[in-house]
Amino acid sequence: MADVAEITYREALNAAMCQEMDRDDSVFLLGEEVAEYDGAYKVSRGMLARYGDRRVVDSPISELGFAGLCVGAAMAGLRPICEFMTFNFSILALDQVVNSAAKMLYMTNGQVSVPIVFRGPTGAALQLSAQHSQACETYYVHAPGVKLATPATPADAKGLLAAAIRDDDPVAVMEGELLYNVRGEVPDEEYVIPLGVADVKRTGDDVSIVTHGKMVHVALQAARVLAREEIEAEVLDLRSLRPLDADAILETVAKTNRVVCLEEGWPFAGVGAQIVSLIQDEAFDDLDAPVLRVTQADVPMPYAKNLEQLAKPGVKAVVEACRKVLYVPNAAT
Amino acid sequence: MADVAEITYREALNAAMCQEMDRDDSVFLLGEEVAEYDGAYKVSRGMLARYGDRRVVDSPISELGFAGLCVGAAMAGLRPICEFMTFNFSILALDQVVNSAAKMLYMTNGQVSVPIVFRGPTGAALQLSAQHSQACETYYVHAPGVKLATPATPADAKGLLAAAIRDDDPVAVMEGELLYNVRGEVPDEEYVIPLGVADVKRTGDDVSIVTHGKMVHVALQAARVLAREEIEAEVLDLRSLRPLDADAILETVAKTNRVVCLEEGWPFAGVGAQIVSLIQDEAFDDLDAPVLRVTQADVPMPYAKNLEQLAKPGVKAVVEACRKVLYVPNAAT
Amino acid sequence: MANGDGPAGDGGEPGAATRLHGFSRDELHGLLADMLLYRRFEEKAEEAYAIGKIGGFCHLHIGQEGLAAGAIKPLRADDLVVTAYREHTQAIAKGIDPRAVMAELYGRTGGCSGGRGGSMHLFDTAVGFYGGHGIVGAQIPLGAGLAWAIRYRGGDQICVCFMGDAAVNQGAFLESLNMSAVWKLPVVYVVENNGYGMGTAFSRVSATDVEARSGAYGIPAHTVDGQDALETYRFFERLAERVRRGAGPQFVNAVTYRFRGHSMSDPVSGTYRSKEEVESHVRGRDPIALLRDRLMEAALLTRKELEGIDADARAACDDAAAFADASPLPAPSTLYDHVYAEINPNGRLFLDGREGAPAGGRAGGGGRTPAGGGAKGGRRG
Amino acid sequence: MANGDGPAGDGGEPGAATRLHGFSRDELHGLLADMLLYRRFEEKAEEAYAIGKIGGFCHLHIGQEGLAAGAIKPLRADDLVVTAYREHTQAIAKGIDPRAVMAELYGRTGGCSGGRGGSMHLFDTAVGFYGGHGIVGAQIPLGAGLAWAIRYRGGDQICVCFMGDAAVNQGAFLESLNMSAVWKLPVVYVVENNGYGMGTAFSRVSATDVEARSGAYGIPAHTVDGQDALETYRFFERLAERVRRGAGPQFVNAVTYRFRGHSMSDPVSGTYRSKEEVESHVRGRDPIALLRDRLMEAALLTRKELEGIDADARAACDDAAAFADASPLPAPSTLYDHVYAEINPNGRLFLDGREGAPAGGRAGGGGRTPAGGGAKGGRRG
Ligand SMILES: Cc1ncc(C[n+]2csc(CCOP(=O)(O)OP(=O)(O)O)c2C)c(N)n1
Ligand SMILES: Cc1ncc(C[n+]2csc(CCOP(=O)(O)OP(=O)(O)O)c2C)c(N)n1
Ligand SMILES: [Mg+2]
Ligand SMILES: [Mg+2]
Repeated sequence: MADVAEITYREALNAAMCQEMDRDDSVFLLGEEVAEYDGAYKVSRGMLARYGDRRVVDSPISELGFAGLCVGAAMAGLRPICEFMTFNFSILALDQVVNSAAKMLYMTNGQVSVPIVFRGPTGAALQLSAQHSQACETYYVHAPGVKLATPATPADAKGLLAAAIRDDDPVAVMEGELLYNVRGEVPDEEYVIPLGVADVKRTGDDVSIVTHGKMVHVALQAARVLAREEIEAEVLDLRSLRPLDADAILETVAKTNRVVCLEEGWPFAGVGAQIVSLIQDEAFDDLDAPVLRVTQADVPMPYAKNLEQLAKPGVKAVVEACRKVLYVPNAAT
Repeated sequence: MADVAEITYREALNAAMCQEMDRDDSVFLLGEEVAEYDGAYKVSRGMLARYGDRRVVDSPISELGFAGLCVGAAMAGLRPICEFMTFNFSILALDQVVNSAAKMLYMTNGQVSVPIVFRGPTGAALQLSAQHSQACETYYVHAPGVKLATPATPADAKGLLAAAIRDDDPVAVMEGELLYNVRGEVPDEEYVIPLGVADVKRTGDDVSIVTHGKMVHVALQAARVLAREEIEAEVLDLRSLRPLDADAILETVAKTNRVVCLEEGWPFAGVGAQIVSLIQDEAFDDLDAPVLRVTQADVPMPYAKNLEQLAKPGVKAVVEACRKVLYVPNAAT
Repeated sequence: MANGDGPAGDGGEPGAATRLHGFSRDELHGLLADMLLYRRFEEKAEEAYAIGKIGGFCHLHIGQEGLAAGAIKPLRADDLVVTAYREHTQAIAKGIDPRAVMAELYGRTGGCSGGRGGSMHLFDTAVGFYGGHGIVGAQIPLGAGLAWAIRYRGGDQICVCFMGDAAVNQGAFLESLNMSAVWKLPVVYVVENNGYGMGTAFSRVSATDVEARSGAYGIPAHTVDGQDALETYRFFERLAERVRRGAGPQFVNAVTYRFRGHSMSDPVSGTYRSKEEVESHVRGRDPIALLRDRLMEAALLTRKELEGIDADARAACDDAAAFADASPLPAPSTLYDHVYAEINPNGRLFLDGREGAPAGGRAGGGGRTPAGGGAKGGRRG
Repeated sequence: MANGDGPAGDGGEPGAATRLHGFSRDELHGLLADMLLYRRFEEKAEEAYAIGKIGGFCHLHIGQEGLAAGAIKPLRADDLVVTAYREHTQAIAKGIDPRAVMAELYGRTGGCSGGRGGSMHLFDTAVGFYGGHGIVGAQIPLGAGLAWAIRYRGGDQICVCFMGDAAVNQGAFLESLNMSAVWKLPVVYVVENNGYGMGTAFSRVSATDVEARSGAYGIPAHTVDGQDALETYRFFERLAERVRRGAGPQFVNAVTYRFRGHSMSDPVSGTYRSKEEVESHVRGRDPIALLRDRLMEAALLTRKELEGIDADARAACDDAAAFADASPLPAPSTLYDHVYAEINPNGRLFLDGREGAPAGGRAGGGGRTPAGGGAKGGRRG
């Protein structure tokens, strides 16, 4: 059996980058504070010392420019890992993601691939307010040509990031500031998890919670609450949103016939909207109740602690949604 | 009765801007080529001559900068009309749309409103290839705080753009290069159509086509084809996507029980996904068949004429989708 | 010293010996009092952060107060200021009550942004303070836009737009400076050049010095010692008048130093700057100590007066903290307020379908019951 | 004159009288032939556009050919070029077969981008031509990235990154030039300064001249007369060598003029530039006529030779058009090809659920039946 160690999500990401940088000189890491400062969230700790400043590079605060530079380097065959300090700031760089990276292979008829990884935390941490708390998945899945992985656990972080680095297409890897300290067992050895394969993080027969990223943990907590009421929830972690493991979604729908879609971001044109669209299109008759979605409140993230709490999708909301699709009455509020 | 004249969609937009500039000095137009050149698509024809270079202003090619400048001016109480030559280029400016315009009122606790209009064509024209053919609705509806109107006819163009200019929130008005020459009757007088009110562009009992913008015309053509088979399609033009006239959607679903969602853009986290999500959530039992979506093929827009044709959502696809939700067999292909 | 005081030195005091740099004794005491207030405010915020009263990011201005006082106090009350996220003291300098600033850091309704903005998003349009922006560089075009609005209306105010040194590497800088120059906007761009963007020394990621950047757009560049509050004040006083009279955009490289870490989680010194470097600035380049010493040397300030001023500053900050602590949290029912100007128009504005979300005009209803963490509302029928 | 010829003048011809600017007679004829080919090619494209063989936007380079020849021909075959959307002649100059360029404009499989890119997106990595980009300014960071890759691998190639004058007002310009200077990348930024961005004169939206822009990043600025192909050639020859040897990034303001409208739908002259202005350039500053006249004056070209060269150019363009016309349209079954490198991985890549869309590995199947304009696939069961 493979050796495993309990490490943090942060360390797992670091391990994935080192694993890939060890085997392939064309991989390098570039972003704000990634080198001398060891990363704003210390994800790249020790990498400057290990790989030198040719391969671990501090960039100026020029998101559009350094993302574009990395795309250009990828066009020439390198494999940049472009770190956004958070994906909030990557909105400045979205043109290079959508118009250059995503469309390049197609408009060059397959000549120019862009094997780049965009990575960093997405979504809310704690009280960072409107401009620093946005979940950015929608901007990255909408355009065909980009892939998107959203690891929830340390093992997935290592395996999916490694896969993303090896992938010949642009892949965004969205992490979570609140995940970096999560601990879990991770194989020591070379470890790669293929994109496009969802993972049942908890099995259950009564209701399916389809989710990804940070929200997997909220779903698991909700499942534990529900278990006390003898409701067994299945938690399906999509792990990657493009490619999307549609079969796994359809399987869990066929199994439980009741679905709650949970995501960190806003509802309008969110990831959950697409999942609902997929399910109603391909498993309409399997549903015993309409799919319910749990999302961030449709408001910019407020700073005040209580409002932020209210705005975020939480365990209580997921539990209630699960009861609702099961037609189990919720206590009056 | 009000006087009407048959004018083009382009002229109607022009009329709306002039109508509002005449009544409110705080309204000005700024963008690339809007002044001396009369607009890249001649939408602002004659406006420089009429209002002078204080109010009709050519900007450098600096999308992020001039959008931000307009947002700043709006924060100070002016009402800028910020023209993007096309919304493709506005991806460069998205940070100012999402992080400044959309979130400003909220994070200032209602102190600073941003009464700005972002306008220009969205989506594909003819053979403009991947970087010039993107439908950008998803990027503008996802974040709460922005509104989005998508006029399909000259009358709607005048009324909705006027409403957008008067609105105290940021409003994107997405037009279509292929719509500019469309002719239709438009009231001469002051004319404003409230945002958030959908319009039944054709009534029918058998199937509902829910759509917006340029695709309204595709839907109407499809409805004419279907009428020959005695299938009467209702065409619901959403006209604005935020606010969204959910009641109108639910009414047409209740009436026909069969829905096709048609949009110009890509499927993943597209507008149609949200509509499906809304319908399955609130009118699940009204549906006699799953909602079908017709979208652009999930590929960057190819240049070659035949591939572009294939990638665009067309009349044939809509007709087939309508037949399908009615369980009327399509001829074998 | 209140906003809009105009140039100092018209007080009719006895003789030259009682003045410094043309400032009267009262003015000098006022300026020192302002800066001590900023310092004590930040120290109070630091304390409050440590005990969890303040959350999120909190970027202190300690060490850079000479700029808050020197660049903002000479402005008129109706001039506009816009800046980045390290803006507590700038907000106070422009006239926001320290209570309202502290309450904002606490996330309370008494905050100048109602508790919704937090440390990075302080606003008070009544005093011309337009935030508080968290995306590095985003305030630069906003500042150009505020100046645009002034010019559009034919006003004679000016806009002062602050940024950190690292922000000059954002593309928005180029675009905004170019437009400002083309349209001769009444805007002063001020770089608070503390030498670092987080843990990155400016010179490591920048090809040239800060002052080299504005020439590309023909905008005059000035360098000022931001630790010298008196010089800085006089400099901005003159510059503001010139811009007010139509001199067009200006660019100021204000040299300063940050005495604390980038934000609360960042150590004061570390891999990116040595303890010695920081200490030498704290010892020799503290704008408050420099002013204090100068006044004392010139016999314009007694130790007793200093203690009195400092005691007032501390008291004001204690008061601000007490106010903040007593100020209520925003009501849960306000969650959806101010996303849009009008909350129940036609159609649905909010697509989460929570029971608490306003439902839109035609839908009728949409009560304001708190969302309670939000599952989608039930189905009809 | 083929790519990679290196400096001219080693041909061993008899005496000085047979050379111009150090170029041999053959080399001069070669250069003239290149430029005439570009001109005839663009004229052919114009014709083809008029009869609907070419669609979409089509931006002609007529008038600016001195730059395609002068800036690209001195490069090595393994040097890299990246540019904007007015790039037909640059693509040919770098070595793409005119047939493949024309077929691309026609949207055919024989095109250098398989007909998927069109006029604005010409690519051929085999000759180091990296597009063809439609978002103004987007190629600037891409160029920095190509140069980054060269440096990363320790190669001695250089990257030439073209842009229009209007592109210097994009923020990407600042960001890219700054990074290039910080990291000393082997890149030459060339502004094809034709004085206009569409209908807007550069000076109306720009605070300073083009050559003032790179100093902010310490990048040396050079101005060259792009209508003088020989001077331009020699200039780039020297500059390329310097960059190859480690001189770091360079910035070239190449003064030129566009003889046609911005794109096919734009009149040659109009509100933004007068007929007289255009005519004076066409008459006095045509890079091809200037070279031709110079050669004739120096008795290095006879009228007969000229006719021969021109006839060859026309023949090549006729051939290119014939090739393009005969080249097939892309097969409908290829619609989903090249969106991703691997088209049937785990999971679904494509979410339109069309019958024609590949379905993903685990789903099994997903035949390539053409989509036929796309309704969603039927439900299961
Ligand atoms: C666009 C963007 N990128 C990155 C960040 C993260 N960040 C916040 S402050 C900062 C450093 C800014 O330094 P500087 O502009 O010099 O201001 P200072 O903090 O020194 O006042 C960074 C990188 C951000 N907020 N926005
Ligand atoms: C970001 C962006 N904004 C606007 C446009 C529309 N546009 C295409 S070309 C052009 C003018 C560019 O002028 P210049 O850079 O001088 O190049 P030239 O056309 O003169 O070669 C404009 C505004 C675009 N393609 N991309
Ligand atoms: Mg700094
Ligand atoms: Mg030009």
